[in-house]
Amino acid sequence: MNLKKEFRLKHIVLSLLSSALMLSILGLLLHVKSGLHKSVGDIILTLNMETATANAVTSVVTFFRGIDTLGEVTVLFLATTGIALMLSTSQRTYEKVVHQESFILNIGSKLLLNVIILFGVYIIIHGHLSPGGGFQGGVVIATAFLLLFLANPNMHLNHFILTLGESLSGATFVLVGLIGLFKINILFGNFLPNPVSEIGELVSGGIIPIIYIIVGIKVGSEMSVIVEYFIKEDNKKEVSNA
Amino acid sequence: MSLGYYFLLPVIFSFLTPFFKKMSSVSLRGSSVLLNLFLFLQTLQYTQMSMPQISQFSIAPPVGIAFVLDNFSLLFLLIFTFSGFIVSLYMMWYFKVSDSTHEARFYVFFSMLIAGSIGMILSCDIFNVYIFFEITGISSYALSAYNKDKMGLEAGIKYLIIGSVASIFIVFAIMLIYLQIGTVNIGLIAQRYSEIDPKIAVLIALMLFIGFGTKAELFPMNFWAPDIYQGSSSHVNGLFSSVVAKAYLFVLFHLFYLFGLNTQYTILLMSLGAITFLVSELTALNQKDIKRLFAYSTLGQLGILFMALASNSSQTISGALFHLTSHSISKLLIFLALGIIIHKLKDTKISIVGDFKSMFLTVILVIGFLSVLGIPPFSGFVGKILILKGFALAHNYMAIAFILIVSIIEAVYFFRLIAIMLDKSRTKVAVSIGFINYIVLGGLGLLIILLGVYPSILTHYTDLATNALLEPQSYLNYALGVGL
Amino acid sequence: MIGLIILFTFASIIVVALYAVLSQDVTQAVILFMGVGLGSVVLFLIFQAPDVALTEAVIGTGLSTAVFLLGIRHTSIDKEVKS
Amino acid sequence: MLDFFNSNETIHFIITVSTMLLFTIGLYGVFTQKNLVKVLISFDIMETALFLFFIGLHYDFGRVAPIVDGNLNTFTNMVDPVPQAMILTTIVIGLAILALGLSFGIEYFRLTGTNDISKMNELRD
Repeated sequence: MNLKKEFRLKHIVLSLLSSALMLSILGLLLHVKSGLHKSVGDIILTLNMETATANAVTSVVTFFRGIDTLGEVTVLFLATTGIALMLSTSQRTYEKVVHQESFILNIGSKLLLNVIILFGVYIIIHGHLSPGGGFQGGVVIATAFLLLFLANPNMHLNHFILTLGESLSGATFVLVGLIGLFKINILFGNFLPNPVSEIGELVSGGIIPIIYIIVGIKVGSEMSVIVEYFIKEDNKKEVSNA
Repeated sequence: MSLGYYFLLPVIFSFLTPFFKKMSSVSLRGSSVLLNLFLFLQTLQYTQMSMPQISQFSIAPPVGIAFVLDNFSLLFLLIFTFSGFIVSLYMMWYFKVSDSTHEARFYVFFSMLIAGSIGMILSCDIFNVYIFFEITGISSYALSAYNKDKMGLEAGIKYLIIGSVASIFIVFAIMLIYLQIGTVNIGLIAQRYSEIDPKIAVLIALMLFIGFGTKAELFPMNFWAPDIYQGSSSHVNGLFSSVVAKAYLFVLFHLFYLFGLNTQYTILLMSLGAITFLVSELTALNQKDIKRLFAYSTLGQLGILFMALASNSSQTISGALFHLTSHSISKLLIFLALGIIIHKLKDTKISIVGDFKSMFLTVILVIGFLSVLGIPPFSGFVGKILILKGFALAHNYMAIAFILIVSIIEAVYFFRLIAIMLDKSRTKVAVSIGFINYIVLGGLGLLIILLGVYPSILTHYTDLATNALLEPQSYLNYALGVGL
Repeated sequence: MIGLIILFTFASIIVVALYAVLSQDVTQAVILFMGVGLGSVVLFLIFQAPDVALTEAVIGTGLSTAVFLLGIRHTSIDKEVKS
Repeated sequence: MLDFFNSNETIHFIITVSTMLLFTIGLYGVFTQKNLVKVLISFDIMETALFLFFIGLHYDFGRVAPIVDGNLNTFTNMVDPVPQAMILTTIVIGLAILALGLSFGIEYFRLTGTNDISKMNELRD
């Protein structure tokens, strides 16, 4: 009883402290947006017509801050590698758990799978025209596989193809940057023709849709691997415990 | 060579590791060594060139992102690429004697740890610095937990939680900067920093300080560091101590001087550094775990570096940069040598330094200990004496007395270690070192002595680096894309 | 009008977040956290950020909830520490 | 009355106060929760609060999303695209760290049978 009281007291003190801290910060933040200078975003909006990309956020993500996106893809790759390191089972022996398959679920999920993947591909290749792009579309594709796994736990993804897609798309991303270096002497420069008159068309914007497609493949395969590791983790049972 | 290769080559190497894994592990180790050697030689070439160098991505700064290399970052680049090369050589031995099923994954984390640290010091865009911060962070969490044992996982989880808190503060600071002055380019921020509302400027400085200070192991945010060092492998500790902590230190002080914070916060940083130094060395006295002991020793040395780097006088900073280089080399040597012993004895108690029989390792470890402690003729002595000389020129006799007194505490546990090591009555186990480690450790030991005897090879560069830090006008011009 | 919608959405997000943090049951907390993500999707749409809204919808609300639930399900982590 | 709610000042005031409250809730959770999953959830709440704060303060009443379509032909009167791009990046990084932390937690649970971060005291002086 005594312990519990102490515990509560600690909670109350902590919450009071953190709210006092936040309230004092709040006082400062009420007029934080100064508008003293033209922000870099406004400059980019005036420059954006030259990239011939209808979606300014896409051109910022893939072109103006392309190296950020490469770094972000690398972070995802590192996280996937770390998860594979943690959850891979090569050192343990497991009893294989076989689940009952439901016929209707199986067929229904396979029907839905195509639609969801089509939706994901649509989001990826229209990244420079409408909201969305490589990250969003890639995750949508991964959720399609999640559905497949949930409907049929005995599923296996072809790891070779996923690894291939992941490695090659990552390498292609770097390669696109290097071609820019060799062709127009700027890393990740837009070396393909991007006439402004084509703005709003599917093939426009030079390398921007290409980079987003690469990112889509990479994110899609990485997220599918993550989902598979977590699902398979679920379906395992250690022999010693059984 | 474009500076972008420092990030792109390790990235492409990591992305392609699954194919290396298919071929053979020797090709993986060999290509890692070649990659790190190439980057190191390239950096050596930069020492002959006129500074700064720039390589832009996509579009010219300040709208786009660029890597800028000036004399200050060149020194750190040399340390990082050298450490990467040394550790990649050591790993050839390590993976030969210990069977690991996840070797390819280690190389992914290792090369991205180095590449992320290099990106942090080269990038001139603060949001891009944050991305590299996360790359380095996520590789270090994974490397801490790499062995998948109880201690390693605990270290990984703790590091991940602390690192996430730090990164949230950095994101908050970047957001506040963007809201106030509408830019993320470091050059533009430095130009406009005085226009920020002073109260919010304090908040931004505080948040950047908490974010990078937590990762740079500064008191009072360094309570986590000994746990991480204790849980991780010894070679990983070498990387943490000589590369990762130094990268965060670089960003902290680079922003500190660029944003002109040195007029207000010098006393604060110096006293925090002093407290770090004192507390760590006192705590190190009664440690029972060897990795934990050297974690505290690292914290103590970082404390000295904080005191000296924040001091605002060029002599002291030059000495601090010398000490930083010397500390990186010595700690790398100590942790790699300890890794050999720990691998053999499967124990991490302090007494293991007396339980092995190898003349070579004994000599190497003594060199490392004395260099960290600052005994002539080793490089640590020169570093400490240069710092003390700088403080004397600035008439800061308090700092000199403080450093000397705390160094006595430091001497107590180092000489205790040496006494254990030379104790003839202990039962000694023969240790096989491996051919490559004779080269690695012998080379590091010779380098320490060389820097101790002829410090002028390095002081030339540290003076140039100090100038670049204190008079950053040419760096700022390049970061702003003037005259591209 | 938009101000009112923003106000109400924020109010509901805050209530849900408070429940998520204070909830004793981890599974419940994960589902409530998904509610926070859902509310922020609405807010991002109001703030004219459809890209961020789509990302938050698929990642913050979709995939991270799935990963959380998968992570805590079979390992019975949720039967551990209460409070 | 409704005009009052449609002014930029009011909207920004609401956004600042609410997101800081949300941030405080997350911070409280990080400090007090002991289950690793709950700590990660609290982190995500903190992050979401920051995202809403940043995007929200760059929204001015009457501006539109930075995408040209049939009705618009130039990039004028639009919200700033750079914060959106930065938040997009940060959301993905947040997911990566969350998944990695969760996998650490699963492995630790398998070794020790607990997920309580206050019981992780193998490493100490």
